[in-house]
Amino acid sequence: MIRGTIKVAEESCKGCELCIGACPQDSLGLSDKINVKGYRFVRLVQDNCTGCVNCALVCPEAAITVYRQKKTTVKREPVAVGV
Amino acid sequence: MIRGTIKVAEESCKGCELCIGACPQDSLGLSDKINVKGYRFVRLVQDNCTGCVNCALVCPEAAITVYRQKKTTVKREPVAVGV
Amino acid sequence: MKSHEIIIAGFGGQGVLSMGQIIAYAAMIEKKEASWMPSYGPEMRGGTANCIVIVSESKISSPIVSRFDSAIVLNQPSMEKCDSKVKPGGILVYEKSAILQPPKRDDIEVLAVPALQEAVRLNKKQIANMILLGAFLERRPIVKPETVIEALTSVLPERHHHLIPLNKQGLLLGIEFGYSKHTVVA
Amino acid sequence: MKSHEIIIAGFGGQGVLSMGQIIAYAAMIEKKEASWMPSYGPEMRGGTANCIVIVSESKISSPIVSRFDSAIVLNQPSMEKCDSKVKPGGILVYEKSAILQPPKRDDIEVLAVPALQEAVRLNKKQIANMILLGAFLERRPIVKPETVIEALTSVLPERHHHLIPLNKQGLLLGIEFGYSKHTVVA
Amino acid sequence: MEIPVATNGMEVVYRKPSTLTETPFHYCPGCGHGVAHRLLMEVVEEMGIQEKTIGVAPVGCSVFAYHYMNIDMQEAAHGRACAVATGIKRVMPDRFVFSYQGDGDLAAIGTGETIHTVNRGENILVVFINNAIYGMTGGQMAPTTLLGMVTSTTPYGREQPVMGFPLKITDLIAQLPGSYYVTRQAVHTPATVRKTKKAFRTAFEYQQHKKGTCFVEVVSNCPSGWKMTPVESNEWMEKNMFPAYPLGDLKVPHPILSQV
Amino acid sequence: MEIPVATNGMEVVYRKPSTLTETPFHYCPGCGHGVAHRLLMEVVEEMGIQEKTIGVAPVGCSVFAYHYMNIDMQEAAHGRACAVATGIKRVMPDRFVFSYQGDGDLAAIGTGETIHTVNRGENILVVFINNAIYGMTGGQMAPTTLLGMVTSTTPYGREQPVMGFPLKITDLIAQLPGSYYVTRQAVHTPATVRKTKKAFRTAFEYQQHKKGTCFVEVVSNCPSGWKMTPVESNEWMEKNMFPAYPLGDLKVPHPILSQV
Amino acid sequence: MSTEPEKPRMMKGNEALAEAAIRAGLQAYFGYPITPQSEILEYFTVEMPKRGGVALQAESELAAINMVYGAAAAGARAMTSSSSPGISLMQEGLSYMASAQLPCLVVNVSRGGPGLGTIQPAQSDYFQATKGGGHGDYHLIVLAPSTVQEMADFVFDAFRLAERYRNPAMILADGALGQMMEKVVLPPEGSLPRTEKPWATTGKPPWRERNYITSLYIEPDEMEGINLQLQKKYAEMQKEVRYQEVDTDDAEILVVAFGLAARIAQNAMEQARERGIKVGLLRPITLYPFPHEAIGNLTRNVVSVLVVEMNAGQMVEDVRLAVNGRRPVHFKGRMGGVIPSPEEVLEAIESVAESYRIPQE
Amino acid sequence: MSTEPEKPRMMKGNEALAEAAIRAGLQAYFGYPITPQSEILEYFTVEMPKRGGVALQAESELAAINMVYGAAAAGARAMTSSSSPGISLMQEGLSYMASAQLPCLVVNVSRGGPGLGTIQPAQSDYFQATKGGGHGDYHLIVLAPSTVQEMADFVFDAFRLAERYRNPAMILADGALGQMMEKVVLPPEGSLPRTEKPWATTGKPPWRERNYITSLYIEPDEMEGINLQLQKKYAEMQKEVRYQEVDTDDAEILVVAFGLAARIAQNAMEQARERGIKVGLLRPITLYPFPHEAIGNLTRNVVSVLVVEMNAGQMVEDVRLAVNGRRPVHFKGRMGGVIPSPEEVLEAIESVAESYRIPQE
Ligand SMILES: Cc1ncc(C[n+]2csc(CCOP(=O)(O)OP(=O)(O)O)c2C)c(N)n1
Ligand SMILES: Cc1ncc(C[n+]2csc(CCOP(=O)(O)OP(=O)(O)O)c2C)c(N)n1
Ligand code: SF4
Ligand code: SF4
Ligand code: SF4
Ligand code: SF4
Ligand code: SF4
Ligand code: SF4
Ligand SMILES: [Mg+2]
Ligand SMILES: [Mg+2]
Repeated sequence: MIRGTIKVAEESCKGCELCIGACPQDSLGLSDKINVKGYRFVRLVQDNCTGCVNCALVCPEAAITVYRQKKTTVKREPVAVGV
Repeated sequence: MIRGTIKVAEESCKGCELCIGACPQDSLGLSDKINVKGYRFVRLVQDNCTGCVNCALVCPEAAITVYRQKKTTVKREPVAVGV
Repeated sequence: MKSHEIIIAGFGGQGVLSMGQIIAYAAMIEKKEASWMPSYGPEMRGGTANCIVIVSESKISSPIVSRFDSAIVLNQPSMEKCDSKVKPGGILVYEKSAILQPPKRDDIEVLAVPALQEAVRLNKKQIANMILLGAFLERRPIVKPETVIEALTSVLPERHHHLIPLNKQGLLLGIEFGYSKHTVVA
Repeated sequence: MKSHEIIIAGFGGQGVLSMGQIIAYAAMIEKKEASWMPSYGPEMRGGTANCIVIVSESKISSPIVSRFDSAIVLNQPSMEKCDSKVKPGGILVYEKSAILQPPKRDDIEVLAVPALQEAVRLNKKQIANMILLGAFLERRPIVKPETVIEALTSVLPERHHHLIPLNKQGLLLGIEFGYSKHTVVA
Repeated sequence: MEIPVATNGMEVVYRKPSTLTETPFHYCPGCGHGVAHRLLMEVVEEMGIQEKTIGVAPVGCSVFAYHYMNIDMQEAAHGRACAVATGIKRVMPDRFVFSYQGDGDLAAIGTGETIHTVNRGENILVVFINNAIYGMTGGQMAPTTLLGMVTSTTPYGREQPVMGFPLKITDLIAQLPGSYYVTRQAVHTPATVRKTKKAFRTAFEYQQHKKGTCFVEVVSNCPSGWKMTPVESNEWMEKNMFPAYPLGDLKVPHPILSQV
Repeated sequence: MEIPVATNGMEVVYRKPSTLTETPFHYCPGCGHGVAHRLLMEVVEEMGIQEKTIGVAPVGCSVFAYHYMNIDMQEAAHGRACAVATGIKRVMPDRFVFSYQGDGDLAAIGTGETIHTVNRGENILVVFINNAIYGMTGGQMAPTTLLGMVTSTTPYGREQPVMGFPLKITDLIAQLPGSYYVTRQAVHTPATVRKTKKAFRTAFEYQQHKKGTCFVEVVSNCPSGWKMTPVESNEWMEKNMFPAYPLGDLKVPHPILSQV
Repeated sequence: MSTEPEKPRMMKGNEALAEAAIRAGLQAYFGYPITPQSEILEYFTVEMPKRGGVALQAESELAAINMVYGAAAAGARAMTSSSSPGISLMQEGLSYMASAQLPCLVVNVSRGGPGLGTIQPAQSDYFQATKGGGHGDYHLIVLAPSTVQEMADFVFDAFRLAERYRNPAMILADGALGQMMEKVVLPPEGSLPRTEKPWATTGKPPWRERNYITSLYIEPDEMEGINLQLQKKYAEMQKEVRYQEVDTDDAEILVVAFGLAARIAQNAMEQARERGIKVGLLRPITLYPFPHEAIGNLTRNVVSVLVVEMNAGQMVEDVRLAVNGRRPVHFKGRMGGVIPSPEEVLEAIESVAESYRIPQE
Repeated sequence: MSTEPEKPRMMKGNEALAEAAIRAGLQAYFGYPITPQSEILEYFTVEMPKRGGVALQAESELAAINMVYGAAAAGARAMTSSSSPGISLMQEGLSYMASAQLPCLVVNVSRGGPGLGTIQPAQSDYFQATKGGGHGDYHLIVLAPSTVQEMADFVFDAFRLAERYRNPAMILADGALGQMMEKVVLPPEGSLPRTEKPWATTGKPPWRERNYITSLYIEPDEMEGINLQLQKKYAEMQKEVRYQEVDTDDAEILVVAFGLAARIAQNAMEQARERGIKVGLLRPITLYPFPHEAIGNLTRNVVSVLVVEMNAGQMVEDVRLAVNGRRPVHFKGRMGGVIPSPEEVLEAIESVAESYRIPQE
């Protein structure tokens, strides 16, 4: 399994939960904390993210940055991946 | 041959000649006289009109009244004829 | 002449508007002030057309006036409109063949010009309006005939310049006619 | 009381607008003048909502004012906006659980109400705003609690009338809370 | 030669309908507007609905339609005839309401109103006179002007990259669920005249039965704008307009539905 | 549970594009506008055309698009984005010009401008966000509102006899000779997001090669206007919007032509 | 229709206006959403189907005003509403309706401009409303409410005047008046009788000539005739002028303000009187016809005039024309959706008072 | 571009204006046909393709003004033209452009209204042009030519002012000026330098922040800021005021008229002087900014003022505001496309003279 992770810009997240549904790994969940805008933001709830970018693709706030384990063989442009 | 005739409202006619082209009998032609609007108006030039209404149908000025020999058998509304 | 106000009226296609333009151009060439104002009424083409030309020694105020020193009339409907608008002492020049009822005013000069007939005689229908213009200018020398010829070069598009001699002929014919009739004051 | 100006602010969905309406209605029932002015700013739903309520003995001039006698605040962003707009000597009532940084002003009365906590305790989340309202009205008796209950009948659509007893309960709870804290002046 | 006209023993088989006023048309010689006016009014006369018909005139050469049609009429602002007709129909749903519009009016400035009126299925008749030019203002390009066609605003012929394609608005109209009957006709020959009249009648009958919007395009001429004689203009129209705007029905109800 | 985020040894495979500003979107939680904005700007970033792109924002929820998109932009009057884009493109034909419009903006008040811009084949990209409602003004009926759908101006559900049919404007657009590439997409799942981004890219590439108008409809949600949670709104959209507005290409150039 | 007297209700200005319109016998409403007045359209879409009238969301403001044209010309009591940018789009239509002499009601719940501006309340459409934002010499009848009660009441007045003079009428309100709730007693349904409209296009019966509605008179003489007719009508309308005076008897400073601004000014005035400054208020209720005479008369007794508006100074021109140089006319305005506070108006009053050194008792 | 001095030509006002615009470096024209100005559009469709500019017949006036918005905001010298009803349709767009501070030229070759009206010349769009027919507090720069020469010249002035102040400018002519031919010496091509437009949306290079053009400022305070900026600009613009005085030195009656009406008034004035009535003429050339001060100053020396307009009395309000009650202001107007004759203006002058018993020498 490829290893990945994500970072959520907590102050941008509006807790819409669309990323949660889009994650094939069920890695995401809402935090119990709320941000200044009053939203419960999203965070990883399992350590099984594969870096598939699905969550980031559907995020309306562009709040998610996705990281993935470097493959040593193939080189790719950071942003164009998977889209 | 059915006998018919037409009357042209000379002051309405604008000499567009469309009726002339539409007459299957070549019954129509432009007068040498001009009306007050400055147009040479149309008149019968042959006595062979059949009352087919073609000329009236295409006249943009509604300037032509068409008459036709009465048929004794069929009765019809004056205006609806042939249209 | 301080200011001379002319209306020219007839059917579209009779050259009414260009007659007016020629006078205005000629006036400009002679360093006079001139304005030309076409009617832009509701009538579609095929209806009547007219223009008002004012030639003046000084700046022209309104380009639209309602009473005229001169009228050149090319059809019956226009006659009915223009007739009464000529100032007493003014002139009304008209195309003879087009007018059924000549004006009955006795306080203006009336000149019937058989321009179309003359033009047809010469087999040059299109110069009828120049004949009218010539006759008019002979009676009211607002601009010089030479300048009119010069003006033609500006008014006519390049591709029609070969017609200038013809137009000149028409103009001269009209001048002659106007001269010969100069006693006929109605 | 000549005129009392209140701002109520929070997130949409917290019942901010209807709290204001209830006060206005109650004032009307008590034959006072009242105006209610919602904010209709650019923010989409999900953003903040607020309304200004003015209750007065005489005709109300501007329904929008920028300084308030009282503020009822239901979230942090609103706290930042409202805090400074309360007139000295005024009161600021707020939902305790929603506020991270309570106001630091010492020239106004500040009352933190754990309304949500109380409501959750009773398993009736929706009465939190009535608790706040009760607490506020206990400190500033602009309208009578009885009239508030009466007003509810007008504000709530028919199909929600069965909720009136519940709301009443919330209101009384709030009054109690307000009374018990009446010495706590920040 | 003067042919004597004797009408004794004869009956009138065609006359100007009583639903046209005595006012002579101001249209140029040979212009199709006159024929379209007459046919519409013949249908109103024949259906006996003069009392129940309200027309809307556009801004365009037919702006004075109310001087000719002997029915109650309203003159709409340029492009808004469909909106005006909607206003009328909504408050008088039992009246026969039609708008009569040129291509500039209906398909340029009025595009929005036209499309939305039809899309609502407003129960009116829209008569659309397509002469591929702005007649009234002196021959400028219309939305329906053909590619290559010279007008006073396409002096080098209409070119797509500058002035776009001819807009086949009737084709769009036929796509809309609100249109019930959409047809394209002409008025330059006895045969086309008969068909157009039939189309008007059909449209009014559908209106009576509240079927939705009926849309009758009349491909027509503009001898003045095209700078041709009337006879030439009709020939040019057949040769150039009809291939681009082929005559015929674009949308007709299923035979069962059309049992009005 | 707090999951530690360690990124050592990892590379960024998705991040907010640099062509978006730092300003957070004002959109409601879950609103598709944000995704559409991001995709458009990703394409601009990837094609390296930030310097040559000029956008036109509408009046609608996306009225503030210029606060988010880090490119030169103009805010158009309600419905006029296509006309504004035409004005820009005509004087700067080598720039990439797009308009971004909601259904009210593009298909109600702007119908005329939309149709004529496309019919001229104006060499721009039109992005059309169809959420079947007026988001910005608080949930009124849009031209694309479905029959039976409750909005604040169709409180009993949209009924055709009163408020007309849903307007499938993209279908009309595809009919026009000026449109080159017309497609209908969505932005609610990873797969649809990928396709929409592809569509934007394709459109910009066609624009580069002066192919005419490209038109990308994005069927989207409006959780607030529809009064649903974001997740519900997407479900509702799939169930109700997609049958009426099926996703897919409506017009694609012949493979040979599309060799851009 | 109950015979009980109406009970007071708390209503939004927009809704009170819409309900009043239905009670005033409105037959057709056509409109397009725009903040801050979409509630009017929304109210009608809820109520009209139940109460037998037409409520149609048009595809644009242009379509809406022209639908009103059609309906009004067919004899119906018809209206539309919008806010500033939408009203700008209606200018051609309004000019047509004024020319064709069609009665109707247009409501402008205006907001701060120019351009897309802001959605907050403003009075910067005064010129557009009163001078004629469209082309040609025409006027709308313009009423300016200042309370929710007047939002309701003026619908009746507007229709009454519109039909009496065959002229479009406008209610010029602002966003605050539209959005706020206040006590209102609604006028009873059916209390506005229908007007005979023999000119309406309802279908030509055999016994009358056809009716046609037009604004086209191609001959200038004819068109001037129409204009003379309009001007005569406008002259007659002057008798409909309405305004409210508060404490003008002994006033030394006259404040002139309309709509919401007048309420704020009145508050300021009361405060000023407490400080011994003798201030009176004149609130024009009809902005067209404008109370020129009343202001002219009043200014004979005052030292100075202060105009307060939520704009850059528009009505102040009409006040100056009324005062005609007899007294200095000062102006206090806020723009772009900012509502002046009573305090700043008070300040303006005080500075006017000071400059003329009115002794403060 | 020849270096020979231009020869005078006879040209229609509409064509002179269009040719002048090309010489003024016009980059894009968008318009829709309407009498009496379609020649402008037609001229551009002939010439622009040859001379490297854009000429597009839009689908409507609404589209046209918004195309101008787009082109102007992208930094191009852009214009549109129309006549009264078409200009009414542009009011929203003009308000937007004024708010977004976009320079452009809008030409109104106006005709008699209201409504569809007549196609004959009129001046009844004065209010619309000068007060702002659209919503919000804004002004156009308005120039009123009175000769074909000025139809050409003012295009240069209009663009110069528009770009200097980042504000839309209008040339308010009338049908007669558009249709008539007169002598004109055209200004040389290329004589109007391009203005730097760092605010234009031309594509964001890395070295500057993005440019965006908007008129939306949702916070009232911000929107008021924009308004204050606009008002400041309008105040500055006052120095651009232009007018023509004829024989005002010894005038006892001051006639004020603009455009075509001023020519007629001048003729009347000359006749009046022949009869010994001392009349002077002030012709406002900029209608906005309006020559308030000049008129104010002049009226100190005259007995009375007469305003002549081809409308029901619009500019007369501005004259009254300028005169501010110091002298009586009379009005003579014709409406609906009727052009007053010099004789009737003379009559009006005489009756004014009589009522003040100015001794006729
Ligand atoms: C708002 C507005 N714009 C433009 C015009 C000028 N105008 C009058 S008729 C017309 C177009 C006429 O063309 P069309 O609709 O095709 O009718 P046709 O004359 O060809 O029958 C135009 C542009 C106008 N009267 N009003
Ligand atoms: C001329 C004009 N009319 C109306 C409005 C009000 N208005 C603002 S946005 C909008 C519609 C928004 O709907 P849509 O275009 O579908 O965009 P969405 O908000 O759904 O993204 C309306 C009617 C306006 N600003 N200007
Ligand atoms: S990158 Fe993929 S696996 Fe990781 S959180 Fe996002 S959707 Fe889940
Ligand atoms: S999709 Fe984005 S905004 Fe929505 S919950 Fe996930 S991170 Fe937050
Ligand atoms: S009725 Fe027929 S035959 Fe007689 S003139 Fe007319 S077209 Fe010819
Ligand atoms: S068709 Fe009519 S108008 Fe034309 S020539 Fe014949 S009779 Fe005259
Ligand atoms: S201009 Fe054309 S459309 Fe108009 S009346 Fe003449 S021929 Fe007919
Ligand atoms: S109102 Fe609807 S369209 Fe607008 S931001 Fe909210 S969810 Fe999106
Ligand atoms: Mg046409
Ligand atoms: Mg939408």
